[in-house]
Amino acid sequence: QSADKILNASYDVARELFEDVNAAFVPKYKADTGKDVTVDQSHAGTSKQARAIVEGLEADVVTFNQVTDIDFLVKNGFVSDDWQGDFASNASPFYSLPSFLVRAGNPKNVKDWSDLVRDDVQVIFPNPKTSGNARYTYLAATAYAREAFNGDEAKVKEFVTKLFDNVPVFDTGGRAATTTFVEREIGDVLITFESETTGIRKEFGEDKFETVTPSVSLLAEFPVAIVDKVVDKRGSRDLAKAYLDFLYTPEGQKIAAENGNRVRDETVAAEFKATFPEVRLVTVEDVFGGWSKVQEEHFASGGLLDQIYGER
Amino acid sequence: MQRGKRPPRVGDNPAIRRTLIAFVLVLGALLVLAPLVVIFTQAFSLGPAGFARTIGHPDTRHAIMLTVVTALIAVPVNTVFGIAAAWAITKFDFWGRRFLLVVIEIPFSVSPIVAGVAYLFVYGLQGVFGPMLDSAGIKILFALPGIVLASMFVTAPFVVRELVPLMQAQGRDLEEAATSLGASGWRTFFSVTLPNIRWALLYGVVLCNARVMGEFGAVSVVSGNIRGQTNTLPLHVELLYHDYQTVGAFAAAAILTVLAIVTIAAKVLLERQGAGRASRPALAAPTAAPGNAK
Amino acid sequence: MKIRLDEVVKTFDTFRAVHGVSLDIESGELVALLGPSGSGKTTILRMVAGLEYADGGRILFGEQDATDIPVRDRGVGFVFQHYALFPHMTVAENIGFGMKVSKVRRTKAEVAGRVADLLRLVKLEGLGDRFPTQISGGQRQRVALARALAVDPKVLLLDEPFGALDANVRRDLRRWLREIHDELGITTLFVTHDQEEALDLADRVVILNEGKIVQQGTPEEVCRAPATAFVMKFLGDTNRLRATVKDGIASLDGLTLDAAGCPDGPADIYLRPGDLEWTSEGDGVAATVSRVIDRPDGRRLSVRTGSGETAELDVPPETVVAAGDRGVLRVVRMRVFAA
Amino acid sequence: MKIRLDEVVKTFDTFRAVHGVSLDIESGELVALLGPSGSGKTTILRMVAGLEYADGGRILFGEQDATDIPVRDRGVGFVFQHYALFPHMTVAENIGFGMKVSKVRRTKAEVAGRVADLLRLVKLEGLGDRFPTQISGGQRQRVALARALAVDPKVLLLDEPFGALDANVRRDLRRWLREIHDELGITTLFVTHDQEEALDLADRVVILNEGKIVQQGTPEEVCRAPATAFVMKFLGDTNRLRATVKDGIASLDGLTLDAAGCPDGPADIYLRPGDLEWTSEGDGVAATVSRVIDRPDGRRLSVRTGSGETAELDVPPETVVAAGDRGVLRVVRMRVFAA
Amino acid sequence: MTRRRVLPGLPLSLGITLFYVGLIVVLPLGALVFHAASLGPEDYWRVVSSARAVASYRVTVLSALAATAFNLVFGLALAWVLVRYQFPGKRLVDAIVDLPFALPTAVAGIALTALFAPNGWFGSVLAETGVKVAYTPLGIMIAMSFTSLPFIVRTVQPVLEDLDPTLEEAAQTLGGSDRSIFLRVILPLLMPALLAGLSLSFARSLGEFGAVIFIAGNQPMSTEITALLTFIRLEEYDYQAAAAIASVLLITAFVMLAFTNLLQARALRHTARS
Ligand SMILES: Nc1ncnc2c1ncn2[C@@H]1O[C@H](COP(=O)(O)OP(=O)(O)OP(=O)(O)O)[C@@H](O)[C@H]1O
Ligand SMILES: Nc1ncnc2c1ncn2[C@@H]1O[C@H](COP(=O)(O)OP(=O)(O)OP(=O)(O)O)[C@@H](O)[C@H]1O
Ligand SMILES: [Mg+2]
Ligand SMILES: [Mg+2]
Ligand SMILES: O=S(=O)([O-])[O-]
Repeated sequence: QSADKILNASYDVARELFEDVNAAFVPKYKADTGKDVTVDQSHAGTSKQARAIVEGLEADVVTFNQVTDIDFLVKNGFVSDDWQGDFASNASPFYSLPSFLVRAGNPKNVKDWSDLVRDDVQVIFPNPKTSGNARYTYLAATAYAREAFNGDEAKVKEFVTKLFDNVPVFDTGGRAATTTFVEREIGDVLITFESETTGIRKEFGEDKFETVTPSVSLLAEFPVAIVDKVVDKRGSRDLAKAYLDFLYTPEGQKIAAENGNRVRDETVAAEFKATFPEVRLVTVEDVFGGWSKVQEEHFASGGLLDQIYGER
Repeated sequence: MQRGKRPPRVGDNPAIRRTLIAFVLVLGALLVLAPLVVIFTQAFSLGPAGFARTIGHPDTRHAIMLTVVTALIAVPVNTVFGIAAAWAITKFDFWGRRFLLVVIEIPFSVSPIVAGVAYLFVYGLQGVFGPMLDSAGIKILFALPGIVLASMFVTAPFVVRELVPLMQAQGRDLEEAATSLGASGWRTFFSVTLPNIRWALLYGVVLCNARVMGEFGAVSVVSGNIRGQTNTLPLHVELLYHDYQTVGAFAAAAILTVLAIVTIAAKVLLERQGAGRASRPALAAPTAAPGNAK
Repeated sequence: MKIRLDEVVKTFDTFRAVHGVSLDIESGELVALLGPSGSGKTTILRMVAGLEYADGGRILFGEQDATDIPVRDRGVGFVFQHYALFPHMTVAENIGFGMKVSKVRRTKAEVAGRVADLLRLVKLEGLGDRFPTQISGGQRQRVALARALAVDPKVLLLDEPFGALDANVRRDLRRWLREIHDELGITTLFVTHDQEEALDLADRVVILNEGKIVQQGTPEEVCRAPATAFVMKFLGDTNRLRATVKDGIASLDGLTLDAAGCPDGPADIYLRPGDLEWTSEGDGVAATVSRVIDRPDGRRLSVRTGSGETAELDVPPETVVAAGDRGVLRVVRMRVFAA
Repeated sequence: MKIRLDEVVKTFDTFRAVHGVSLDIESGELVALLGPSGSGKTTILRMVAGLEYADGGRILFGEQDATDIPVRDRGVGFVFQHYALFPHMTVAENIGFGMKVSKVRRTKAEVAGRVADLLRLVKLEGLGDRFPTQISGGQRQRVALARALAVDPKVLLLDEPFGALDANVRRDLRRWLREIHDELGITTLFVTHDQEEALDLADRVVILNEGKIVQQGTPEEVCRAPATAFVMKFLGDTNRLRATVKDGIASLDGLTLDAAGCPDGPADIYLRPGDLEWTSEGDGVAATVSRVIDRPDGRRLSVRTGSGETAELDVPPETVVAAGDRGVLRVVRMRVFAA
Repeated sequence: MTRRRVLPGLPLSLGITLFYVGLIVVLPLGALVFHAASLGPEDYWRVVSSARAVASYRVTVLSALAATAFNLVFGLALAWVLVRYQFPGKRLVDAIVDLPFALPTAVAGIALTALFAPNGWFGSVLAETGVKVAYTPLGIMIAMSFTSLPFIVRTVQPVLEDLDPTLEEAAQTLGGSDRSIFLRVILPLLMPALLAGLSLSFARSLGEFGAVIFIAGNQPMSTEITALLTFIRLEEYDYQAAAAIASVLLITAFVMLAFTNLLQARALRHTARS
């Protein structure tokens, strides 16, 4: 007998998105199969989510904003290692990129990454160690610097260190950083997913903030996967698959786009073209040679990031 | 001639007195009262309707319920434990009594995060009992039991700490008297011991309850954050806070604050009944029998 | 109920508080345990009650070894030094407690009736609804006794029952306890460090020192024939004069006194202030008055003997005497103990 | 330092604890304030010390009105009933405290020297390093006194200094306090509710009742000529027999006694147990022995007179008498007070 | 001969106690220590002595010390004022002293942040004077002071209330000034209680998380507290390191408690009423 309830473990800031998705998915599934189902949501930092799953949180599907956290599930045998083949587009139905949010009128005249290391600019983004969001920020800045300094690693490090020096508050998650920027009015630039900048403008007033899209940014794929170990135990594979598949349907894609994500479906993408400015995107594969290498070189204990912290 | 007054005691000098009172009032207002005010100001910054919207939301309501259920389990269990521990520690001499008291007090000073992590190590799938429990189909973490356990850890010392000093001061005479009059152990406890510790016990329970309802760190680690299922009220505050619902977060915080105020009011009432510090010497026997010296 | 202690020993950690005490208490007897602080009185009483276990020896209740009887079944009424009244219960509830918890079921009316009887017995009619904090020390003491009596104890044990009270109240309660005992005839053991109280109240006095019994007997026996110098001193004011005994004759400052039974050698002569008389001349020890203290019932003289020893004696209030006067101490009675 | 209390009044809330007390204490005198509990003794002492303000009247230290002198400058040494030793200081530190905090600077060595002197004075050499909890009650009392003496007080005030001690210890300390007073000659006022203590120790005894002075005088004066029945009763055991006075003659159970100065009408005859003698026949009040209590220094008889009144009297230990015996009470001395 | 006990219930009550303490307190903490120990001594040392960890200890300990020192003054003054003086609103002050106990720490954290952020009520005023509170160690200190204030007040207050007034009077008659009486008599007598309060307050501050993270700024090497570092290590899936750092907190807290228990017993040996 198959389960009529699944749990979607997702990242911190995707609550509104998946609330909308669920609202559309549940009736559709009922129409298709005649079954009443429930989709529960759990939102937290994706590392915490992955850890919780390994410790026993029975999530049927994960919708993360980080490949590394799914890799952690793979490593612990919760997700099969070819999960990126299970769904189209590297199993990431939508994506985003680190983008800038500045205060109305862009008083500090921030245009690109190079402006962020100016002495008069304060930058807000969360701690890359605890926030997937910030990892992209870190990597995007590094990618930019590598291009700008033609791969001179010393200068790259100097650039990134300077960027970190300009951060007055390190929050543990993306939303906390947003609060610091918006409510506490600290900092001149908030770096976060483009999907977030859209949401913030919507939430706090289009007249208060502006989005600035840098010249180059990093492709942030939001991967999804079925947690094999859990669905096998609970007998919920079909439902889980149907749920994730739904994200690829035009309807699902449209919801994603409405929530500020860039989508794969071309028709839908075209429809939202005005919302998403052109930007040159580089990938982790291209610049850093893959997530596992990034993890090892940058984020592991004693890695480049720690060195940057240590030098502060 | 200063008639009718008492001669000045230490610190009765008016300048010192006024300075100290002012110092305490100003700092108290700035440090303790102001946060309270800020919570309510923010909670009602969108008017009562905004407040009501948060409170009315099913997730908030579920969080309130979960918090209440947790308290309903954790507080009575802790109460029983507190009474048993206080009884053992104060009515008998045994080896390691002091050490036991120190161990019981540990949760007071252990970071709740550490507590949460420690629970992962026991009941997590990677922990000591996790796999065993999992194969038996028992869910502890990311479900009510985990939340309750973590809450119990954090509040384990509350009742004991209220009872032990009082019962120590009361000595064993009353129980010995009851026993010599033919009362059984239970009877002695319920008819003689309990009535004399009831206010302190209640005070301990009230504080324990406040803390259970307000626990954040430890519960956050073991809860799983499933909305509408394993989100307690303090976690819900954080969640709303991170959902750009500052007003909602403060509204939920306001509920917790009201609970805190109710707790304090209860405490003040209890103290007037003679609980807590107010009662200690009053109930105590003048001196303990020789056998009771520690 | 007859109680027998047979070579009872009690050690706390390494400190031996009671050294092989043997004692028989006859049924209906009122016995006082008298001794200085720390002599083990409370410990013995608590062992009889079962609130403390003996390390050695036996305690018999009638023919039965009491070790096997738990406190609650021993049928002892224990009156604690500081009363240990239940502060949250009224006087009546305190008294009724033992009946309520007893294995013998009693109706509410029975309990109430008996409580009323006991309140009458201890002369506290009308105070049943008060709480212990609302009555005086002497009244609390009586409630404690009534509470102990309510369970029809076979043995009544009282630990310094009047210790915390005013002298006047003590005297009253003492009489009254004696009357209650005479009326009910319960075997009673009570502890005190007040000699007057023990002598006034008990059929038999057991004098303890350092965990051992040093003498036991009726008040008359212990007063008239103290077994040791300790007992003599412990029972009341004494003067000690040094003497030498030879062949049953003690010689003291030229005076000779009968000391039959005392071994030869140095000895101490013990005299109470009333055992001496002050005369201007005659047979006796020459002395000089060093101080006169007026007391309501007479005058007390501090004197210094020719050999430089000091003594005190009481003279009638009319006696005309002042510091510096010389005279003679006449020995009316005395006891000799080998030094 | 001469101290004068002039119509001193003290009211707590609405309760008047001291009613216009006037009292002169000469320089170097040792005066006892004696009275039952609640008679205002402590209150008077505290007012003299400056720990309480009088509501009315004046207190003079020498010629100066004491009201203007704060406690710390009054130069009084106060010995508290429960010693009030600083528990966190050693005996030596306790004694040295006053010198350390004084406005007069002293070197460490000076302080230490004086502390050693005082320890010798109070016979506590070698105990300087103990803490108050590590010494006995009597020793604590002596430390308290040494501490008070350390500041060279002009006046020494002691509130029931021996109240909490054993009878034997009290007696010793009493002598010793007298000696210290004689040696140092400090004006001393001490409070007690123990008659024996007051009479034994003081040059002059002030008897208080309900906040008023009822009599003051030397021990001999108050003992031999108690001003009121209250004083008579308060000073020691008394028997009261009812009589009728007519023309200065009291008649009592057929016996007539001199009652000069007593107004006609019903009167009470007060007798101490030593004021009566027991004879088998002769002139006196017929009585029956109801109880014989053996005491170390004699036997006490409870008797009932023909008219049903009870009395107690002391007889020598050799007296052969038993409950039920009939005999006659001979009145040796007595006092009559109008009823 | 086994010592028998007069009052009933030792096996049951001690059984419940040991079972509960074992299950709820000792087991998880034991698992944690075990986890940390599985690192081996070298790795353990490396983890707990890394520059970042050491920096976090420094921030945590210094802030906790500062908070405790602040509470020593403020808490003592509060206790003193509440016991010794009468003034309008005293009951209210007495009541709100317990607020930090009753208020969830996360709520306290949010509220304090809202107050002290540069655009908050106090923060904006302070900003003009150039003082920054939120996102600095000062902010951490304030959050710690807030949550641990009642410990000191509530341990000192009853002792001060019960302080025998005759001791003070004795010192007055001996010529002591207010100052010397306070320093030499009253303060030493409060010491055992004060010590207990200080150690509880300090231990609590060391472990405080909920109230601190909102206001701390969480900058590695400067405003990152040890509890947060534990949390971060966990986020990095580095369980053993998390356990190791947590064990440092745990051991510190335990040693603190045991030590003050000892000190207190020592102090009480002399000051206990006989
Ligand atoms: N539980 C105990 N642990 C250790 N020593 C004890 C204990 N109970 C009593 N003692 C010691 O045993 C001795 C006898 O004590 P006990 O209480 O019987 O004396 P007591 O005669 O009743 O004295 P008091 O007149 O002071 O009440 C004392 O030295 C006392 O210190
Ligand atoms: N601070 C106070 N407030 C109210 N009443 C007081 C206070 N101090 C003393 N009294 C009352 O004043 C009266 C005299 O008290 P005081 O302490 O002087 O008596 P005392 O003669 O020393 O008695 P005791 O022998 O019991 O010590 C008592 O009735 C007492 O209740
Ligand atoms: Mg005793
Ligand atoms: Mg008094
Ligand atoms: O400090 S808490 O983690 O309990 O908020």
